[in-house]
Amino acid sequence: MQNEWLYIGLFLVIATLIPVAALVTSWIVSPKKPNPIKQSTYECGMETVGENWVQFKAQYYIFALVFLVFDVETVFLFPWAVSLGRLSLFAVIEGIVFILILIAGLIYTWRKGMLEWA
Amino acid sequence: MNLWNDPVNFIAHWLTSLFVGWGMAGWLASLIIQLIGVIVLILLMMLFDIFLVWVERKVVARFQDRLGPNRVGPFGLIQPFADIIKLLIKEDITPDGADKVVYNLAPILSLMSVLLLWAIVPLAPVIFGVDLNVGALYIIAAGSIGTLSIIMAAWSSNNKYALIGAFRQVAVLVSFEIPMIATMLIPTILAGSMGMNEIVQGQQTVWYVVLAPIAAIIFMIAAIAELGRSPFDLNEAESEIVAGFHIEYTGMKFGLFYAGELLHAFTFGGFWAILFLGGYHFFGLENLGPLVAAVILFAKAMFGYWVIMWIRYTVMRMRIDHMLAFNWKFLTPVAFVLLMLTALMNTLLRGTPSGVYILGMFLTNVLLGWIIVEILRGYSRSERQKTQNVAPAAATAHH
Amino acid sequence: MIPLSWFLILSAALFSIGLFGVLSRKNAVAILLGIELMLNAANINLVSFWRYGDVSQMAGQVFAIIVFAVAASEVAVGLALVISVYRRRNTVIADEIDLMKW
Amino acid sequence: MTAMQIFFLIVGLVILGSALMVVTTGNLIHAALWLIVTLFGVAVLFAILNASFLAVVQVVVYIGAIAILFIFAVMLTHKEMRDRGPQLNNSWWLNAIISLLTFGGLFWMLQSWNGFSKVAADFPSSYDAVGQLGNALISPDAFVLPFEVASVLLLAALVGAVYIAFNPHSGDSRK
Repeated sequence: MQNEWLYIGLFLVIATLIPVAALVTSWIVSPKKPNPIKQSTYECGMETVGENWVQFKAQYYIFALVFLVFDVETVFLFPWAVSLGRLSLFAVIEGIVFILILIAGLIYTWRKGMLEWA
Repeated sequence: MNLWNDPVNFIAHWLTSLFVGWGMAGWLASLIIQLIGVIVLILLMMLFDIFLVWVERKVVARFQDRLGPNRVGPFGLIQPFADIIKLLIKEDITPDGADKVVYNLAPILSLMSVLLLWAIVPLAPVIFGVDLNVGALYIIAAGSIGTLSIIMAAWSSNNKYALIGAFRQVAVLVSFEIPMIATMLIPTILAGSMGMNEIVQGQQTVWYVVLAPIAAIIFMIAAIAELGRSPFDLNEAESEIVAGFHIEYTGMKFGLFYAGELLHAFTFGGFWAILFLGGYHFFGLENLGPLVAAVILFAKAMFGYWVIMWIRYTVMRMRIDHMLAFNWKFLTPVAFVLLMLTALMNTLLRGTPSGVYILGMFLTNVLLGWIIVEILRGYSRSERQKTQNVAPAAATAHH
Repeated sequence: MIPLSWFLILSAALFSIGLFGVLSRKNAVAILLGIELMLNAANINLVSFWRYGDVSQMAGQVFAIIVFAVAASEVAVGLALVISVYRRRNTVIADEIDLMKW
Repeated sequence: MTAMQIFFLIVGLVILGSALMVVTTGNLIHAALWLIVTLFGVAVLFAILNASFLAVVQVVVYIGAIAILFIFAVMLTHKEMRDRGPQLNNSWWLNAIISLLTFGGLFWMLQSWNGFSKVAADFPSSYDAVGQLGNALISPDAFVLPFEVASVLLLAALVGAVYIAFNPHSGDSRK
């Protein structure tokens, strides 16, 4: 148990060090001649207008919101799925009720027109 | 135990006795051996990643009726190394107004999140990093770090296009994560475990693609969306927002994003093989030895990667509203209905002979597929009628 | 092995930091960030009690899972409220949202 | 002091340091990113406590969903993304004292409890915690009711949040 996470921890460290090593190598060998034009924001040659801040569509937020709820609920199904082989039919029905409640939320948002890209 | 039957443990044992022979403490020796294992695995994957650059360029060239790289080395095999040298010696430009720390952290996180996935891949019955009992969720967890790196890259580079690209990409990533998690639940149900090793071992007799073909298809679609590849490559729609979230990245930092993307595609091909195509099983051929099993898994992963490329270079880009509607109104409900059916049938058919079980699961999928096709046909018929009724009216209004 | 007290002290400290954030921040989104810290402190406690008590009693883990659900709901509704207020009053500073004060 | 304890102290320092950054930093996006560091640290703590399922769920739910939602919300409610200036209200020193008193009170209370410096028994190596959790969540004499109620709670949250934030009839003054 402990060893598994130790291994993942080692993996995390090495998987971070490899890209860092690549960046450091590049930083050592690459030329560095900064100038204002080069460092300006790249918008295909156009002059940048205004702040980089753009008011983005609230629709993106809706999808993130719906995702959050679905993500949490689907993740909760994993323990149920793991022990499903040992469970009675009653327990399986409980899980199905859980999924049906989840689908009710989807139908509500669908009916409300929140899934349209209006 | 010999080198052929169990290479990793054989070498590990040999190294342990060597290190302890030098007077090293037991726990330090095992730690160093694990570290060596990790470094070897990651370096192997990075080398393979370089090879993938060549594969991708060669295959896209063939799809587009070109030759692809063929100058540097035999069949252009040395080309990716030339690419890397080019990326290394390119000037690294950080735009004004960029948030330096976050800007530099994003490409590192991007590649790291992909490399992390290889910790749980079972290459063979005895060659695997770690048999984590929450493997399926671990894949999702690593993916969420990837999502984070995209937002970080876009926000820190202080560029409108980058931000728009990232919003699109993140909306797509999070949306398609739901059917992906739901279809990952199906092998979990069938194997009774989230661990990758047990899922592969559960496919000894029959691959899960037979028991759950629809889940395999949905997983593949969701994986392509997670990868941000065509037809779901809105994040980098060249004609609109140039390159999406990594527009400001140059040199090696861009290289890291690119390497991460390629390796990610291959890795998802690998997970497709593990979850649905039987992992290292291939009609008993894997019993010849662990190295053969690893080759089988790589071949299957390569097949998955090829399918991803095939779709990428054949299908055109979708519009974002179509894409999200496709996910929320089609893929997600289908995935959940399939999940409920699988759970129910798995319990009802428990205890029956394996032939009946396999046939029952397969027929359930066929039935569901048929119902889906009928619903889609009805929907498209009503849509067609709608447009036929509207079109003449619009035509008269023009006159 | 680590004694239970270490986990409890860490969680108490995290809870206090979260409390400070909730009380002192002006921005409503930042207040929600503080609440997340407090919920996490509670989760550390629940899981460490599970581990240091009887491992076969899953109550600690189940509680932690319910806390995840509560945190997700709280973030969803809380941020929706903040965005709703922002769209009408054009501010996210908690002190300026005072129409109900009088 | 064992290697485990040193590791715990490092993780604890990271958690508390990043939590302090969450509540004090001026840039809200940075605050959200620091929150992610804290959450990741807590996930590592869960892994130390042998709760692998919760460790992974912590990353999936908090980092993968909640933090993303926070960043989206910050971007939706900010006109300029890099605002400076005081982020704390005027009575922050009073609040700091309250927080310290809370910590002191909790510490005092815990210290007077006799199980305070308990040491855990070894984790049974073949213990299937995830399967046990599944059984506990679904068996009628354990937690099936909280499990289903959690689902209803999330449904209510979804309905409420969607209704509050984007009800077209609630008079969006800027439309």
